[in-house]
Amino acid sequence: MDAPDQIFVLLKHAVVSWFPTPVQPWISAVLSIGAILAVYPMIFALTTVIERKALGRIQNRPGPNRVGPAGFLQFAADGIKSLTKEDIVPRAADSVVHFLAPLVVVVPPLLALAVLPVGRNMVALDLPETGLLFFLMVGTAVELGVFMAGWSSHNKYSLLGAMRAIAQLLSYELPLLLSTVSVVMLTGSLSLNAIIGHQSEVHAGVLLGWNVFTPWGAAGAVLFFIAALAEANRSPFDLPEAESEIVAGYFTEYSGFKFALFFLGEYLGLFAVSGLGITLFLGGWLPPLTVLSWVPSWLWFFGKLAVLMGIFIWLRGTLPRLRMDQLMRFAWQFLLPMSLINLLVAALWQYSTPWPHLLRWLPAAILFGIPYLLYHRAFLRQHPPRTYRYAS
Amino acid sequence: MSAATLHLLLAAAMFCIGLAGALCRRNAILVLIGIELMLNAANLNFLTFWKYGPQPQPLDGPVFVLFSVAIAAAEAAVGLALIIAIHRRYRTTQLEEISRLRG
Amino acid sequence: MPPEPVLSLAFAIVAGLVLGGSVAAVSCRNRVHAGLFLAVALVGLALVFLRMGAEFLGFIQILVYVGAVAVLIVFAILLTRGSDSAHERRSNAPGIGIGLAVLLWGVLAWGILHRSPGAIATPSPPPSMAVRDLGERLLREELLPLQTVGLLLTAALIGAALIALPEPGISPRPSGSHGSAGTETPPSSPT
Amino acid sequence: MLGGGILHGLAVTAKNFVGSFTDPERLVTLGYPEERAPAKENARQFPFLVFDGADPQAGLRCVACQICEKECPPQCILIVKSKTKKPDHLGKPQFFPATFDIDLSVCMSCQICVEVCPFDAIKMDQEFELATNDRFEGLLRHRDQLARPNAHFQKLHPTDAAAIDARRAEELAKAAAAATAAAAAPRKPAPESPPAA
Amino acid sequence: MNPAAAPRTFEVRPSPDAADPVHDGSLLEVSLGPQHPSTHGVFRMDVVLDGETVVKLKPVFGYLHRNHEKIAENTSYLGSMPYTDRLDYFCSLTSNWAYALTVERLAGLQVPERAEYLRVITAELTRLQNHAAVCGFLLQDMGALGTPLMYAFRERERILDLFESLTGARMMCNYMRFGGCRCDTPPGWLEQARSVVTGFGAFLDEFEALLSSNEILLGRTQGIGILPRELAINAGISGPMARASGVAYDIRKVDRYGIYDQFEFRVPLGDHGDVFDRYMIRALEMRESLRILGAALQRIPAGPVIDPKAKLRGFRPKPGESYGRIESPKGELGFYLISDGGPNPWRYRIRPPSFINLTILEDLCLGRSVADAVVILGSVDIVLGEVDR
Repeated sequence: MDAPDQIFVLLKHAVVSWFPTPVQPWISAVLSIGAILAVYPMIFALTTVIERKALGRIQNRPGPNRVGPAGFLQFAADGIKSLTKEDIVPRAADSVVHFLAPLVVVVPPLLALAVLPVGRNMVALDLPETGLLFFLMVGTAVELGVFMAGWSSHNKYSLLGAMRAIAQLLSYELPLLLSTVSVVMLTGSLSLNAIIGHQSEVHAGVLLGWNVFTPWGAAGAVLFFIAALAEANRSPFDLPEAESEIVAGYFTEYSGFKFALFFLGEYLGLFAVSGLGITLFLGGWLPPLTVLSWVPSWLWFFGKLAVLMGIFIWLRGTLPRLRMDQLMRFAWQFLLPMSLINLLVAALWQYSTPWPHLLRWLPAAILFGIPYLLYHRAFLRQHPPRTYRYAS
Repeated sequence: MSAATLHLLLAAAMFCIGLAGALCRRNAILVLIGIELMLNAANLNFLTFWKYGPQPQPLDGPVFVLFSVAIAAAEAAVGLALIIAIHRRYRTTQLEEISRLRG
Repeated sequence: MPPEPVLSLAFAIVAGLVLGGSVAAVSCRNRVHAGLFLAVALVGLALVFLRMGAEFLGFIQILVYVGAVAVLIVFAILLTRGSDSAHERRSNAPGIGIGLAVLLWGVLAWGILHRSPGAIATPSPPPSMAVRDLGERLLREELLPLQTVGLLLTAALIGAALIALPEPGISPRPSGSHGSAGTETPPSSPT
Repeated sequence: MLGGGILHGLAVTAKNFVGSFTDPERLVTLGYPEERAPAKENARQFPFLVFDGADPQAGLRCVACQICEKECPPQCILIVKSKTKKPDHLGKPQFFPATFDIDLSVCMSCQICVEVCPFDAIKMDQEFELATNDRFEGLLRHRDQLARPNAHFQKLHPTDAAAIDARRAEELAKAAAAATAAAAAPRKPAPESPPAA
Repeated sequence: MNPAAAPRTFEVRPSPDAADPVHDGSLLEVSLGPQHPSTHGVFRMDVVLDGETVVKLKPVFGYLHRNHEKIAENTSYLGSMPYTDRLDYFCSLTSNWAYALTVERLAGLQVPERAEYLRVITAELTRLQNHAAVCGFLLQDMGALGTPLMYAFRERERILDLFESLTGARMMCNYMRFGGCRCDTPPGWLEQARSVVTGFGAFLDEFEALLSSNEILLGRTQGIGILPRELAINAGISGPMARASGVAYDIRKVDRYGIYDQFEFRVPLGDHGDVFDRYMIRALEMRESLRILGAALQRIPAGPVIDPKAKLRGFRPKPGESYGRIESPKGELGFYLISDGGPNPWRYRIRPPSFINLTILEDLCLGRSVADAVVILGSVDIVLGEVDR
């Protein structure tokens, strides 16, 4: 039963045991790194194709359908194109910083992906003390890369994009962090494995205890994913690269392979932060029901990742973009207070363990319902429904 | 030479570089950079003594560092806000040009 | 963990990163480069922390300093760009500052080299730093300081927002005055 | 409720996503080089010259009257009248274009040349895949390249072509009748055949 | 080394005017366009930004200037007709109509009834496809990644198919002639048009469900780019823009040109004059157009489509002048012609709605952010072919 679940773990052990003991840790590390470097860019390549096809279908057009079977090799064509394109560095650019920026954007998400448990016993870098912190720490480094790209290009659009990006990333980091804090509070550990382990207790015989099945977890997941969209510059928060306003934002002056690196870094960041969301709220590699535990754990993780990507693509195909001040107001006036309330709800949940189940949901419903109604009223006051008259 | 000595020397060097920066530079933000370096040197010292020193309290150093980091964050935020406000009024961040306190 | 050699290659690298970054940060004429070099120095320092077994603090260091402080600094440089020429004028007498700093370092180094062997003679077992213990310590023994820091951060947040708000004019800037519950804010929140 | 509008929008896009697989009314895109939209009879791209019979030279309907050259708004037609004459379909000697050039890079497909032509000699083609590497000569069409058989015209614009063919057949019949009448009265000079209107 | 090959260095020149905030660096001068994704063609906005706030905006146009009016004065009356297609290349049929109307007034030609119906039908179809595309473009500018635009274009394609089978071309229709229309409908065209019109209502419902209640759209468009009623009147704004500001001015009602007096339709008016109102007014106008189309397709009589007196060649109206105007989808499109009896107009002048609606762009954008400026520009609905002529 464990064979398909543990196939990659066993494979790695088999390969590592071929080598003499002193080099075994190194081989193990190389294998893990190699797996990350192979798997996630591959998912990235597939995601770009699927995203374009799905967006096409949302927009009633077929999407890429020329290269390879049903267009699925489009990523290869794009990759070759970006590799063979001329790499243009503007003469006025700060060439060293301009060169380093894409690297600073790509490397942190790869590091972050290393600490995500993608299956039972499948984590490249297990940090039992500080896993979550490592993840968040690595995520912040992207800001610097974005800034470097925007500043070094010596382009006004790039500069505007970089300023937007930094303001956005800094503001949304706070709700992102705060919504993870509730999970840490209730798990009592920063270790991602422990967080998943905490979600594995079985309720009602079949349902696993994913955090998202609790009030604070559900709200936290919503807040987390909103903030995650913003951190990953995804629509409707893609202001730093809003093509209708500032052309391509901070990577306006990048072409060829460096442009592809930005693209890659953005998607890897999206995978990483979605993977974190899966780990924190959606039970990581755990199945939702006990009867489904025969499905390999890593399939659950990547399946959840695929579902999240689908939702993100769907959102991207539907929503217009926010404006900068609305974006900031949303972070500070909605996400931040709500995530603080969520902390309170999480604490109440923790201390109301002996209460009957429905009663435990009550404070959460009140604590979220009242602000929601208030926001609703404020919105209606700002945007009352309009009627139109007709000329006589 | 022990590891502690090395770390202390490093911290001292960092502190002095920060000091030199804070003294020599005329741009407010660059002075702030020097101050940040000095604060970090202090943090390094705390950790060095925690790691290599005698340990009356096991977590004194890290706790100190944690508080210092928090305060440094607050200091940076307020300092930069001040610099931006000053810049908005005087259109400069050169320290010697900011010679009046009244706007 | 095996006992480490006193001057390992790794230490040399990270120390070089710290010192090189620091020197470049205070001496770079281009202000944005200075800010970026500050980030390099702080990353180096975080690596030093990691080598000392203070994983938690190393990550906090990067989270706060690189993720927030360095970014804020370069952001401030951007916002105040163009006020003076791209490159800052040199100080009239950099020698004084540099001399003072070198002198200070000499004194400190002399003190460290001559006093430390006695002071740090006892090679105690390397302390471990469990995050849980740190949390316990902060929330039990250091509760009052923690609350104070929370208050301080909240005050800094509001103060910074108020200071940076423009005088009544056309451009509305986002105000950050809504994060007012300081006690729940972890001290590491990058503001 | 707050957020309801966004959910509405999501529902619409989801419906379209599914609809683009199930409902051909929604997925209107054609896979262009392989699939093509059915040609519309009225569609026009660029002009061509109609000729009758098999020989593009002998059968060319154009009589080099130069009306189209004059009326063409962007002035993309160049006609040089021949020195000699050749018989038209009624047997009447007519000038013919020694040169008939249309610069397709200038032509704006307005069809005014077709409307003003009294001889039904110039019509609109429906070919549009004219991309070429040569910027000047490549899109400059000469008389022989422009000449297309009447069958081509009949294929493209069947209604139009049927009317024109009927009229021309009628003219021909009238001319033939006049010719037999003239043959019956050999003393008299042959009457002028009416100009093709 | 060859001096020409020496690398050029870029240096920051000392500012010509130290007091100028653009040069002291606190303001950012950005040239949006002429190659910018959302300036709707080769249009340029010289924008001075404080942070992201527009403090100065100068529209720069002329990149697509083709000397249309002067060319028309040297071309026969008929020869200008295809050029009017290229004015507002989204709505060639209404441009045709305006020009034909003016020449008909000049020459005193009568338009047969069937031709009038065909003109109304094609003009209203044009309005449908133009408004749908504009709403789509507006949302594209807002960053909706083309989804509404693609839906709008899906419907627009159906209308363009109708145009192609009627006039021979999808966009450059060149359909109207002085005294009527160039040709009659091909068999089955009217049924096809009826089915398209029927389907369009469903599309409108879907479009509004997708967007009209979307909170982000409301936040992005309400209260943005407010055009006060007085300014709209004083600046000569016309079309949906004026009506969104509450100016009851629709030339179909004011002039009753053609046979618009035989149709029942309403003129929607907005009260706020912001981007959202302009969007909604267009959506509501599409519904009114559907009503007109329904009636026109029902009642269209048989008969000739062109005045038998109209001459194609050798058209020389008697000396005089005339002004004809219609309600094009963008606003009041007017042609002014003076004839000296020759084959060419002696004076030929266009009143382009896009151009005049664009003049107040700075008033709408000042104090708003760049993102708003782009959206406001989208809501003005310009076509550079018409602005630059």
